[in-house]
Amino acid sequence: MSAFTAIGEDREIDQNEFTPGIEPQATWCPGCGDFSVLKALKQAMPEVGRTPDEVLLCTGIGCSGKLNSYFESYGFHTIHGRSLPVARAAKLANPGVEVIAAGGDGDGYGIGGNHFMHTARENHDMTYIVFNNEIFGLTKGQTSPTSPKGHKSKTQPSGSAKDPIRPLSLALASGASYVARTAAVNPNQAADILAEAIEHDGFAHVDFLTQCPTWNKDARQYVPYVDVQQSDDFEFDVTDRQEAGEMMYEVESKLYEGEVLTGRFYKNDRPSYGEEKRATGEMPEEPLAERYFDEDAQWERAADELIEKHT
Amino acid sequence: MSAFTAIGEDREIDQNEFTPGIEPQATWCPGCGDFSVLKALKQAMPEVGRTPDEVLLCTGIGCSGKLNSYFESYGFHTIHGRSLPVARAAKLANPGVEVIAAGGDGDGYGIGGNHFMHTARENHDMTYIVFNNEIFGLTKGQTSPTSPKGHKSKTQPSGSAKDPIRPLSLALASGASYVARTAAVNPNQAADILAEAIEHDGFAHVDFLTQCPTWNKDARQYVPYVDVQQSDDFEFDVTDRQEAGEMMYEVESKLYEGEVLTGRFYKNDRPSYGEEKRATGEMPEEPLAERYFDEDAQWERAADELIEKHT
Amino acid sequence: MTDQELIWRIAGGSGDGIDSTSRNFAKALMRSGLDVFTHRHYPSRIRGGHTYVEVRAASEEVRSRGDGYNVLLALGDSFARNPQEDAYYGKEELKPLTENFDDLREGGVIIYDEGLIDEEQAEEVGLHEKAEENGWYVYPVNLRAIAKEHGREVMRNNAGIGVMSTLLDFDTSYYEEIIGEVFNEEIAEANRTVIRDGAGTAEEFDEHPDLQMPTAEEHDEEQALVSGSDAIAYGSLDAGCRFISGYPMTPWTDVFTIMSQNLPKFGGISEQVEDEIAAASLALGASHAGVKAMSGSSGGGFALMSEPLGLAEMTETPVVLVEAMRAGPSTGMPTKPEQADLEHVLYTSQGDSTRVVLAPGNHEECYEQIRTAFEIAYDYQIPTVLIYDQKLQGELRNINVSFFDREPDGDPGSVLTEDEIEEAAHHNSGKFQRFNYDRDKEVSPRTVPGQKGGRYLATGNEHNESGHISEDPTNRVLQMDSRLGKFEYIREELDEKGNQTHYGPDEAQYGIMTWGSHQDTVFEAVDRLNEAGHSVKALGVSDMMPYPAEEVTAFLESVEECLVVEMNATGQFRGLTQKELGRFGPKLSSLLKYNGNPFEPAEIVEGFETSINGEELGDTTMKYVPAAGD
Amino acid sequence: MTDQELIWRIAGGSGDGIDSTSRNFAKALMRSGLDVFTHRHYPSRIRGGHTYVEVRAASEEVRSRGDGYNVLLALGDSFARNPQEDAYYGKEELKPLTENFDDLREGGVIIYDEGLIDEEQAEEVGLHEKAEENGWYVYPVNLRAIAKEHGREVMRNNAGIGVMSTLLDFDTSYYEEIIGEVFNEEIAEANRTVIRDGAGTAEEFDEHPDLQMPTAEEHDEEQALVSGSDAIAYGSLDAGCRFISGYPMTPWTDVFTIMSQNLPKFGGISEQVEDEIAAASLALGASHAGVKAMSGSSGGGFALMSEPLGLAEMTETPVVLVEAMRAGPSTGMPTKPEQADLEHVLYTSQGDSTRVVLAPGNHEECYEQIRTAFEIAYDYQIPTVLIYDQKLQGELRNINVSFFDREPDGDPGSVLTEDEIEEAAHHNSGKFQRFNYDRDKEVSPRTVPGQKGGRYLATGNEHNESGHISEDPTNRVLQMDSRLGKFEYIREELDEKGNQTHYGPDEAQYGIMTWGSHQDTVFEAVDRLNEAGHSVKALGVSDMMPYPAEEVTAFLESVEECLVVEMNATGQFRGLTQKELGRFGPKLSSLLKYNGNPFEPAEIVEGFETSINGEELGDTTMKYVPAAGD
Ligand SMILES: Cc1ncc(C[n+]2csc(CCOP(=O)(O)OP(=O)(O)O)c2C)c(N)n1
Ligand SMILES: Cc1ncc(C[n+]2csc(CCOP(=O)(O)OP(=O)(O)O)c2C)c(N)n1
Ligand code: SF4
Ligand code: SF4
Ligand SMILES: [Mg+2]
Ligand SMILES: [Mg+2]
Repeated sequence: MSAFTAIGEDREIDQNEFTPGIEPQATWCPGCGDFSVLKALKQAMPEVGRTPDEVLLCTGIGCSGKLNSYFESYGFHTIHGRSLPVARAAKLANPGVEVIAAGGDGDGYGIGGNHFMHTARENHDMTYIVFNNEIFGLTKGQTSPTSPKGHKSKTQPSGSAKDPIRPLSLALASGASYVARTAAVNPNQAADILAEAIEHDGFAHVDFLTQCPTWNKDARQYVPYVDVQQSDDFEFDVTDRQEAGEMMYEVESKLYEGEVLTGRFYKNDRPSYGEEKRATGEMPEEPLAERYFDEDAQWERAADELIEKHT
Repeated sequence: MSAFTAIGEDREIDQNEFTPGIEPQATWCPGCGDFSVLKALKQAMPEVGRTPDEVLLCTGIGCSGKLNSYFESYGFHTIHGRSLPVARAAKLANPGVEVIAAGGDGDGYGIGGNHFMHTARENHDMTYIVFNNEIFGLTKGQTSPTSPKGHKSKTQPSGSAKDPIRPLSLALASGASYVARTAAVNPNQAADILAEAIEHDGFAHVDFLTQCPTWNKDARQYVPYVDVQQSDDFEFDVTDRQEAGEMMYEVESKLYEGEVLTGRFYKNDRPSYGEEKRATGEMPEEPLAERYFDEDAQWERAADELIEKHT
Repeated sequence: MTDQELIWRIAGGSGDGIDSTSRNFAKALMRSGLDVFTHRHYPSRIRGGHTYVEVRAASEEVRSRGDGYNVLLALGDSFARNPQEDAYYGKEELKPLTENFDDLREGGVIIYDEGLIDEEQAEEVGLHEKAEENGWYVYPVNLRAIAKEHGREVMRNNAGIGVMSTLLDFDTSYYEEIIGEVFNEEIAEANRTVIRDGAGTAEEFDEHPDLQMPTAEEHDEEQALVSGSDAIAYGSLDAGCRFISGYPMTPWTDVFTIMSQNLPKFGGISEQVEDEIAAASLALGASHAGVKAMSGSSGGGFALMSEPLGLAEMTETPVVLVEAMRAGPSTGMPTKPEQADLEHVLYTSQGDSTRVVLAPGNHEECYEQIRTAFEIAYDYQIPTVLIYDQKLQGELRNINVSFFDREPDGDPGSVLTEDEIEEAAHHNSGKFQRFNYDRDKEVSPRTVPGQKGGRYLATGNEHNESGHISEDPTNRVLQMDSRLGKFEYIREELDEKGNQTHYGPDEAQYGIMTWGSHQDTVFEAVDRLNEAGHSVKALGVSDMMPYPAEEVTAFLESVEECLVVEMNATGQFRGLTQKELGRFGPKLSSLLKYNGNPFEPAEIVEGFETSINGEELGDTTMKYVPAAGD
Repeated sequence: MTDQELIWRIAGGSGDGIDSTSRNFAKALMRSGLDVFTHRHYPSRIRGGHTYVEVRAASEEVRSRGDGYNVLLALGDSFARNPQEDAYYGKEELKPLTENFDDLREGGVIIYDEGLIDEEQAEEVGLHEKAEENGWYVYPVNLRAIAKEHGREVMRNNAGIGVMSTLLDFDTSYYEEIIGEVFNEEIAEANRTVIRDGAGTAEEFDEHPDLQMPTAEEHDEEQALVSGSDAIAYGSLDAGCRFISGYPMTPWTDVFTIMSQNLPKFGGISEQVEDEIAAASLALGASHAGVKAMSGSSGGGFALMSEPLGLAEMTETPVVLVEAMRAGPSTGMPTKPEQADLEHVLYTSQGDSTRVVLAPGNHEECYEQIRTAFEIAYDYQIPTVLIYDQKLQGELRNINVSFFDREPDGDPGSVLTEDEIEEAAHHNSGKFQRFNYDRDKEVSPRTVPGQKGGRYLATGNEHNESGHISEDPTNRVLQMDSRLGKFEYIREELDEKGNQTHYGPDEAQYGIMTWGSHQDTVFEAVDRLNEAGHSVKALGVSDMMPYPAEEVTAFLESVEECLVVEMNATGQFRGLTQKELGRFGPKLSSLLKYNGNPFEPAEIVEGFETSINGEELGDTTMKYVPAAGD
């Protein structure tokens, strides 16, 4: 029997189970978009049939990183920009665990950009939610990699001279196999997208637009938003890389013109990293973590296997 | 008068000036593609009209990083993956200097990936040459981010389970304004492309295929290669982002099928970071470095400008 | 007016305007002729949570946080209620009251906003009981209502100021003057009305507290109210620094922000970049190109600078980094002070450390030592780190304006001009010899890109005289000895600067040593101890590397025992002292605090008395670590 | 056969097969019954450049590099000529001869490849003159021609072995046996022919050297030839480590490679990732999920691990990191040994350090201490770093095979099972109390994701018992004291392991202390010193943190003076000792070396004699730093 009976447990799940008794009320600022991510995520959990004890939520540092405090599950609130490498190893160690990583736009696209690129290319089977408020929230409102050009802040008093990064295009070019954008103002779409992302067998990237009324006061609240899947104005095939790429480019550009386009942009079924790695024989079939709890486990001895080469 | 008379000096330039007297012969392995980068770069210099004293070459660590030892100019052989941030600040400090950064595929796309992405988006006016040998050369042959899937090495004994990254696509998605690929086997194209890249006013990324006969023995030597600009089989507009993107995707995929496609893929005239930053008023019009050599410079006093706020 | 000191706390939620109100208040007191010193306490949270700022004011010099406080303006946390967001949480809004009970002195004054803090709730938490026990004067006023009546809710802070003016006989004219400077006339007027209304309301109270405002006499000269961060930023600008690269991180962000806002005006460049590895690397690139450059960070951000810092050491690239400490390890307590990054800053990065580390003890030293940092870095071509902490960063303090009246320094240090390059040593291939064996004060002058005839190679590998990579053992030793040999000359230079601060009677029986931001708190404690009949002197050490061995030796030799006061759990500075001057180990004991709150002077007094009496500390917020037995 | 020791050097370019030939040679000697020890010297370059490997062999125990050497097989650098690439460079190919003149003992033997090293050129560099002066025996042979005749050019190494077999009376049967094991029959046969032809050629020489092979007696039990890296990797596997994440960096790459090649066979996972920040972070992620995990790096790569290391401290996540030192700072000399990362490893990362650091002194200790590192890390939930260097990493040495005959350890440490979780403390909301105040040996057992009822929050922020973020001062102190309090129990545990190694007469007048890879070289020097009439004992210290204060105190108290031998420029271990045990400062002096070459025993003898005589060191490759005067 597994040492991890929470994994795959089949029972009714109530989204309230994901509200921690210790900090039931989040302390984000009034009107913060982060509340919506929390809500959507809680809402998605019963849909994907996972209980708090089988979910590992890894976050970075930022207002976004506080998600861990308000979402009941196993959690690892790591350091700024490093949620992905921590998360993906946990998945390799115990593929039965549902691994979700989350962080801010500074956390994920700024300091953590390299891990984003490499985790996407490796296509680890996990979900990555980026709270994109186009600002550094927790450090009090500096320009972030997604802040629009010309954006004024304390550290860019005359306005940013930098074009913002294109998170969706980067995810695609890097190799993410599921790419979507949703917005705090769009709670049902958000919950659906998160559920899809979690169920996707590969690296699912969700760029979640979360308004920051405190530091991005004059920024749009991401309304009105358009769901590209619902709108007749957009026609493209989410499984076609080229069409997806063009759509993403448009979506990214339009955001800075005030048009909020959301939805699923790309979905592809290439094997996840775990599958690839098992196929090469470089990863055990049984979850590695199980072995440490198996009293009958046979541990290989270096002396038996290797010393002969040296004699 | 400028304190930097080497800058913009107008005189005959001989490419041999770029051969250092101290290490005139490079010690790369016989047959190494790195020799070609060195040759092409030396060849490009008279074309762009720059002398050794007005060029700053910043490299990372790797076989590629040794370029500094064999190319005579100002040089900063930095640390693994960090040539770009060092280089771009030097350019901001003294825009008259011709700044070139160079490194390996591990250096630039692995550990340095985040700087690559952000330097490209900021569109600093500089050239970035990546010696792409699809391997970690200096550390003795481990899988690199561009090694093909299935590539066996000491650290991936059963073959890499990772899809290689797409350096050209990433450059484009990140915002590079000049993107090209050339190969060591193609010395004239290489010199031309490097000259173009250097003359380009923005971030120019050149992915330079450099065979590593020592660790990538069975890898192709990048022959036969095709120059997409010379071949009738390819038709696309290098100034059209979408067409460029599709071309890059094909080029990247084909490489792993044994077809070596090279040439210019993208060129765009958006303003360089220096121009943008000067336009916002956050960068002085005169090269900042000049001021330190100007005996008549007026240095602002904190007491005069700022203390009033505190009284 | 009295000769009492005022220690005033304003408490509310983050975002309730605590910061600006306290700053204006402190400035007003300063203008009135008092000396002021502030202390901030806040959570790592943008809105809500319990925050306070303390303003200490007296007619004589005030140079530290005091002991406890005597006036509380408790606003209540206005962000504690947020029903739309499911964020209506318990008694949070009471915290600005309840969390401040402990430190209020006997006879102290509480003014609280009835508009947010329910009287009944206040009763429930035992306010009146405690007030009776401690002889507190308690004044509930509906500040919120007053504010709303004349303007917006945020003006309730000023309603509180009004109440105070009546109760403590505080003349609001300077305060109103400042209100006029920071707001447009309409808002200023509304605020003034709020103040007056508050004052009027207070007149209805029968009982007034004993405490009154301290008597102010005009300062001899004009004063400026500055924080440690201001002092560091202004010192950097005056040092000729015109390039900064950084990434935000509390508490370093302040220096970065002040520099970013002013550099464009000063003809310089500020870059906010992708991460701290890049930030430090950019500073190196700019410096390599001839510009005086700095970067910095806190905790984890500085940890990411470890590798570029080593590159600066090996390439002898001048650079100034500042490290603003906060409570660690890891993310720790981001808004709380601590002095636990000393060893990290001294030793991070592989290989033998070749850096200078300075730790200023107060605001003036922040300004002076960052200037010294630039001088040393650029003259000696060595990375120089200024280490300070969240406490010093945010404390406001009045300083003579004339203090800042200094010449800026545009000298790029040991760099050659093109004319000098022509005369200088070159390899016969034409390469400039950047790293000569034969050096004056172990410094080999450098050139910068674009200079004719100056080309050379800077590399993080060991290298020969021309900068080319070399693994020759003899060359290795010569280059290492040059890099490390600089310390001897730097030590001399620092001795001339006199960065260490001595305090108290020359001939004292006992010593107290400290470093960094607690210096002036220790000095205040020394005064009290001597007044109480002890014989104590103190030494505030700023030079961490190279260590001022002679000066400290003389100090330690002159005392019987020495208590080392620092804000960390392992006694890092005491450890450094033992490493450098081991034989004094048996004389040294430690007084440590690492609960996130800085020492108060009385705690140091208590710690000292405990140490000489060989007693146990009653207070569990501190730790006493005696000298190792022989 | 004789009782002399053989110290044999094979020299050529990188890529000339120096490594494999020397390994085969050492193994052959081992099988013949000799004890062997190797030392490698090579440049940071893939092909060409001057490289050598030394094999020291004797009939009694050999545990260190020797003094100089007595047989040179100089192959010449076959990569020094490369005309197509413009890479034809001067006298480079002579270096394997010329660079080795200095250390060859009197009466030594030189065999060189005439096929690459021109006799006339050899004459020009004064070979024969020097040979006459030093009584060397010189044998030019066209090894290249022999090799080409029977096979490929690379076989010239074996032609050299053949020549040696005749000249030194070396029985090639074991060597040929090994050739048969590593090559297919065809190639093996060609190599054997080459050996024989070499042997035949040598018979034409009239004069044979005095030197002969040492006499071999069969070992008592079967021997294995292992490097420090082998020992670390095998120890890790036996410790139950089944996850490694890394990024290549010399010299750490070796451990990473051995693990990567074997982990799949052992049912584990190896991940080569984008950088070292990721590498360390992955190890934390895997450990958090219940797996015994490790990572590691060298110099700059370890510097990048600084921040994740602090995260492990704060979250009490077990992890083992190895740090393989090379000469710094920065990129330094990547293939040269040094012991200058000690302070970096002890202190890097913000906040008070909470890590265990062990420094094994030889191969057996590598195996044992990496196992200890895993035990401590997983039992005490603390990051544990094993620090070693380029020297120990690459040295081959014979060890009894039975030494490795140990039980593997699959125990995940202080982790609860689901049954135990049910019994354990939970917050009333159902959250598991991961960070209890009340602990046994200051350890609060953990759970892992997927376990029912075990959910908790791990955070790098200061946190309360359930793991939630807390800035409460009381909680802060309790949590800090728990994390730091572990050291007391770990110290006890380490004392039981007895990681420190004592050597020499108990009652000695003088002491020598060292740490890490020079331990056995120091011990050899101690033997010689005592033989020469001095009274000296030695202590090799492995526990860097927590420091073995009592044991070192006892040692230092028992001697009059103590010389601390280490391979860095600032005496870092001596500094640590003074920090911990300051009062012994006046007894401690340092013998330092930092030119890229490890100490030879004779140098330590010289250094010791200099130190007690108060003389100057003649040899400028070392530095003597006397005790600080009182
Ligand atoms: C290495 C490091 N650098 C900097 C910081 C300071 N820091 C904390 S959060 C943050 C950025 C927050 O922005 P974002 O990631 O967009 O998150 P948000 O607060 O907007 O949700 C920064 C710079 C840190 N904790 N660690
Ligand atoms: C921080 C850090 N990590 C690792 C290394 C070791 N290292 C040196 S070069 C290199 C990779 C070389 O590969 P690449 O960048 O492709 O350059 P190449 O040698 O192939 O030209 C590595 C991992 C290092 N010097 N610094
Ligand atoms: S600062 Fe912005 S992102 Fe952070 S909690 Fe407040 S509104 Fe949300
Ligand atoms: S190892 Fe490869 S990349 Fe490096 S010098 Fe040799 S051939 Fe070139
Ligand atoms: Mg953000
Ligand atoms: Mg490469």
